[in-house]
Amino acid sequence: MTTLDTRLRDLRARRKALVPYFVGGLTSDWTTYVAAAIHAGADVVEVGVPFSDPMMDGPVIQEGALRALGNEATLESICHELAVAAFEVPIVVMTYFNVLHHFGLERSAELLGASGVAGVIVPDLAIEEATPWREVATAADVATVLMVAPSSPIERVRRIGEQSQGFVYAAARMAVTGRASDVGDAARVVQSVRSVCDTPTYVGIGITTPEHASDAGAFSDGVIVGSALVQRILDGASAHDLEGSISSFRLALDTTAREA
Amino acid sequence: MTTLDTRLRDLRARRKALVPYFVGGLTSDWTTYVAAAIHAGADVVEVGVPFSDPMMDGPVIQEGALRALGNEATLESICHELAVAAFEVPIVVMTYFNVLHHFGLERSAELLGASGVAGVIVPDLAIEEATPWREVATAADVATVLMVAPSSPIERVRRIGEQSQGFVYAAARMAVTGRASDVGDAARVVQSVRSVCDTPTYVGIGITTPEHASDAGAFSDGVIVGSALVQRILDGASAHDLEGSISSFRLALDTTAREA
Amino acid sequence: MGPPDEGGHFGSFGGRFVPEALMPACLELDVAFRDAWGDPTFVAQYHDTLREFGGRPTPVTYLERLSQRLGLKVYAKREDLAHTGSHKINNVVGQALLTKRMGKTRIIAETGAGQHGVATATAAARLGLACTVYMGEVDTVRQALNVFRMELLGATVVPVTSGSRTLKDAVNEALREWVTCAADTHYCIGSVMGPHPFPWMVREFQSVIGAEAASQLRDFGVTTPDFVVACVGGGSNAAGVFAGFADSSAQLIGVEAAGGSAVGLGTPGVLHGMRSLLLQDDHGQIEEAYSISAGLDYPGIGPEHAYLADLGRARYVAVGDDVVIGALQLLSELEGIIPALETAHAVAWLVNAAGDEVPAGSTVLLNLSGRGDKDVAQVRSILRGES
Amino acid sequence: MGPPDEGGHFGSFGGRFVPEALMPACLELDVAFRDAWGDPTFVAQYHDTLREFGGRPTPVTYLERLSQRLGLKVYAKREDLAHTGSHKINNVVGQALLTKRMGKTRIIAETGAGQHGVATATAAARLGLACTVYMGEVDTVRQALNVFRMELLGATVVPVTSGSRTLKDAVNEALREWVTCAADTHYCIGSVMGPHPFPWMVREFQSVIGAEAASQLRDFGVTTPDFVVACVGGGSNAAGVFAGFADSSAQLIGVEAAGGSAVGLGTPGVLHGMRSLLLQDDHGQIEEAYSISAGLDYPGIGPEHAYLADLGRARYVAVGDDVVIGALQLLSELEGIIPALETAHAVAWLVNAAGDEVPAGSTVLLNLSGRGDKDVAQVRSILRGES
Ligand SMILES: Cc1ncc(COP(=O)(O)O)c(C=O)c1O
Ligand SMILES: Cc1ncc(COP(=O)(O)O)c(C=O)c1O
Repeated sequence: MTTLDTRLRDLRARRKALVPYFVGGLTSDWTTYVAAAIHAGADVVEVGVPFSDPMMDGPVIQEGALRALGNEATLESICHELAVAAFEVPIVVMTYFNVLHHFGLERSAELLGASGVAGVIVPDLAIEEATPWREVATAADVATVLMVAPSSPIERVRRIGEQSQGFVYAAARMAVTGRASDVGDAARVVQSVRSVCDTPTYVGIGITTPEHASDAGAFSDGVIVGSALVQRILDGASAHDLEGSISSFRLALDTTAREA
Repeated sequence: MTTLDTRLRDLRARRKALVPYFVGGLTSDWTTYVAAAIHAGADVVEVGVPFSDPMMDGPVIQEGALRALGNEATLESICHELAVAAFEVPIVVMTYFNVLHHFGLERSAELLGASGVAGVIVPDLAIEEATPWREVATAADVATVLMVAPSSPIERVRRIGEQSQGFVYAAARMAVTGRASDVGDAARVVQSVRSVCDTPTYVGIGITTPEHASDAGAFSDGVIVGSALVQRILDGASAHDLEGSISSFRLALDTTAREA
Repeated sequence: MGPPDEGGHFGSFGGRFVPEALMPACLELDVAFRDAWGDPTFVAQYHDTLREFGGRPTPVTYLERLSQRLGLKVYAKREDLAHTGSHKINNVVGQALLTKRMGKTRIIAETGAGQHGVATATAAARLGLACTVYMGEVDTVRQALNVFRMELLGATVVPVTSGSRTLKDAVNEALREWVTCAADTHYCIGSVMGPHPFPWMVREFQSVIGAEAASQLRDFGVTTPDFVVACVGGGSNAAGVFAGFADSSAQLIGVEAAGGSAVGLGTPGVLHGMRSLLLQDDHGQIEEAYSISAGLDYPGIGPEHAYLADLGRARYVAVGDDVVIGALQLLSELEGIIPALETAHAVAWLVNAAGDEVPAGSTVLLNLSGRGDKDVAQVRSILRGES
Repeated sequence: MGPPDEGGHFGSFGGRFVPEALMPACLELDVAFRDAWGDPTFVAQYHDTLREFGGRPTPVTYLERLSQRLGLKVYAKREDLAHTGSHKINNVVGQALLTKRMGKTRIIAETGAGQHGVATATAAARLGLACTVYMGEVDTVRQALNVFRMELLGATVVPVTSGSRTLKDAVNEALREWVTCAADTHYCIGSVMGPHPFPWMVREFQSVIGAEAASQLRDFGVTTPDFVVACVGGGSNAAGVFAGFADSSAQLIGVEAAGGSAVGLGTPGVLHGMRSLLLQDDHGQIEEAYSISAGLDYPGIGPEHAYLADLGRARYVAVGDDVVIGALQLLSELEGIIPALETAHAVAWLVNAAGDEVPAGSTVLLNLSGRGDKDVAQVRSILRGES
């Protein structure tokens, strides 16, 4: 059990988790967006460490990563800023495997752990290849969050459920990150995760509006909101502007929970 | 024996033959060039009937043919003008076989004969294919002049010599019509013709200057001068200008004959 | 399809209408070709070169989706897969080997769009012969990339500025040049045309198409196709494929471009050393052909075709530019083969005739004479309305 | 060259680094390929299609004049004669047949210069599959004619505007698209790269090159060549030809472009679903490759090559843009074969190594991966100093 496992089980007892996603290094003041999100009620924050070839991301987050790379954001610089900020909610880093592989698995795990990062999501690291990383990450108390897809057959869901730490990332649809018009197959995916394990299960991929959050909140333990927020930042929204948006997601989730 | 045979044997007894070549229809007053040539001492005049694809002609006579075609010169129009002009020296028409073929062999022969044309040169009609034409032409008293080339082996020279009417056209070189710097292989070609027959033998292809004429006149019965004259007409020379040139060819030939 | 008579006549067509200066070269070639073609060593060398270098045998492909669409059984002989992209290589390999056998060291050729020029330059490079290609000036501009290809292959390309500056003038110029150099130079003509023995010799070198196809069709269980269809410019690919089926009951169809239809619109005449059917005006002046496909832009047709048309042994039809692009698209989409524009004429005729002149269920051998890569830029501009 | 382990590893390279959403598709493909490749009916269908449609076997040509020039015995495996002009057809025919066997109706692919895209569109047309090709926006402009070719073949070409808008981004985009449609769509990757089973499967489909070449060389009396030389982009033509000689004493040489030399300049990393050698910066960001030839413009290399390099079983060398054009000209002039710019890299290395690393008298098999028609316009501008 990593620290993230404990914290998110505690959280589940209290409320639906709201997990906004930000691209680390997208702007020079990107951590102020994280702070604002937390202020507006985020329970966990997902921070993307940019990679040149983000194959699980749609145009919005691709653009964010490109800008962050232009600002010379790196694993080290982002970890450093996270360490300095020392946010009170758990931070989960999202990045592609090559970034960790290149820096060195053990060295990455230690850096993340030492920077106070609670977990990672590595979308191109399927369970078959994950073991070496999980071992060093667990040793550094960094949870490895795994994803279940609508295409995952039940045996795979079981193995993913067994291995995922902190939470299970339930992909709402067969798609890369981006904005969408509904919550897709999320209910079915969450249900299959629930049938094999007891880990908190958050819905992501295409959660765009507070309505989506309240829909997904009805059958899951939380939602991850990425492109919808990143798009606003790309369009020039300030941390203060974002705070408003995130509050409405918070409100929607909390209302759902009360109604359930 | 055609009339041309008789006339050219007579001529041989008197002097070396000078045969200027003109493109029929090249200008609207092209027959005045013929008249001027005769005035300057031409013994025979070769008149080209233009064909779109003159494969035995170099750039100068090609250009002449193109202009004549632009002026809508045809076999009929040229024959008509020749008939009207009724030149005193023998006229030999030079054209490609398709012109005769298209008009009809018998019809062509009759037209030529009726227009007072004494002979034809058809450069793309080799002995192998010449018989049908020769028959109808001979019937119309139109001589068929054949060509011997430097590449002709002696057996072919013999057959050509036997069949050629009026004169034998001895090609001075392996080339199409055009200007040249010497009389090439003419001596050898004429010698081989002489070795097989007694027909008058004129040298053509590349005879460009009075010197060439006098060189060739030394071992042959006459010369044909084409591109050198046509080029001058293309350049704008008048019939009067041409008369001067032709006189100098005449002079050169006569001087040679006296010296021999 | 037998040999012509001794003078190179197929019925009243063919023959040898060249200046005396070229007669010895034509006669020498006739003797040399007869001798070589009767010599198993030469024949083996020809077949080996085509196999090892030229990519023969080319396959016969059953065109399943086109067949379904047309209600026919269509087989394609894939000359598009031969080296340099068309059947042209068969002929030039034969002539280049013969050139060496005759002890000549140089080869000249005419070319229109450049296909035959590229093929000739290719064979010359392979065999170490010098090569000069005559090409109408207009075509050197339209087909600048093919000029460059020939140059890459070590050939010299001479722009022809006479006459209409296109293919027929390039033939004239090559013949004029040949007059000056026949002693050490062979004129490698590009189709079943010109003076004897060219039409016959080129047909013989191309007959490998028909011979292969006949035996390959038998592997598909087809003894005799009902139709054999080929496009006709000069007529070499058609002659080559017809040769395999001359003695069969197959209907032979030659598809000309409407603007270059020597059989449909031509009359007998003499050009480029042969008597054949030609497009000509009232005075026997040769007219220019016009076709969307440069390779069919020839105002004549090989003399043997004129003869086959006379006999009724083959039928010649014409197809307008307007339907050619559609046929090219159809074959591309249904079969994954982008044909040359020339070839697309044969496809277009078949598409139109299917279920009508070509009854439903007929078995058809289509000679896929060449690939369309050379034409893609042109087709694109046409479809975009740029030309 | 044996199969990888069950997880698709060649030593420490290979594997399957893809989103969970794609894992089921990769696993399904693995099962389907193993099953098909063990099924004589499928194998026969694959070989029949390549024979009947794709132009196989391609010949081996003895390059006599080049051999003389270099003091070697050089044989060329003529993939330039395969349908669509390169070895790419071998792979796409295999994958397209497998697509149908899996009951899928659509195929997607990435392409750089367009060769693999054209080949994929071709196989899709032939087999009646829908086809979408992802191509970097920059490349769609540079290679507009290939875009049009794909469209003629009925494919949809999607310009990729992400990242550097070139090949590696096209792969990313194809993978992203595949996430959304794997249920009915197969991703037909263009080289021995990507997640398992692609590198293995593509090598198997390309190994027809080496198998044919080994037997054809024996017809020339060559049991084992001293060297087998191939250019390497992703490495599929090299893998295919090497496969025929893995168990022999032949030295295997892969020639990379100097600006895309993943073995020479790369370090281990994970991209496009595989662990291999990659060009990357200090932070693990992938760098763009640069080469005169679009087909070698890939910052990685197939994982099996990384493994063969590790083992020392094959040697990888790099050749700069500067010598490539000269090599293309040399082969064109001496042998009448204009090679693709990719292929010209292998020629360039051989020309340079002859008499040195490749001792005089050595027997060499050169894999002539493709024809240069696609490159002629580019070579022309380079030689004219226009670019
Ligand atoms: C592909 C193709 N088909 C046909 C032709 C027409 O020539 P022929 O009628 O001699 O086969 C050409 C001529 O360039 C060609 O390139
Ligand atoms: C002719 C040719 N050779 C080689 C390559 C490189 O690919 P690979 O290394 O997979 O053979 C390409 C790729 O487009 C190609 O077109």
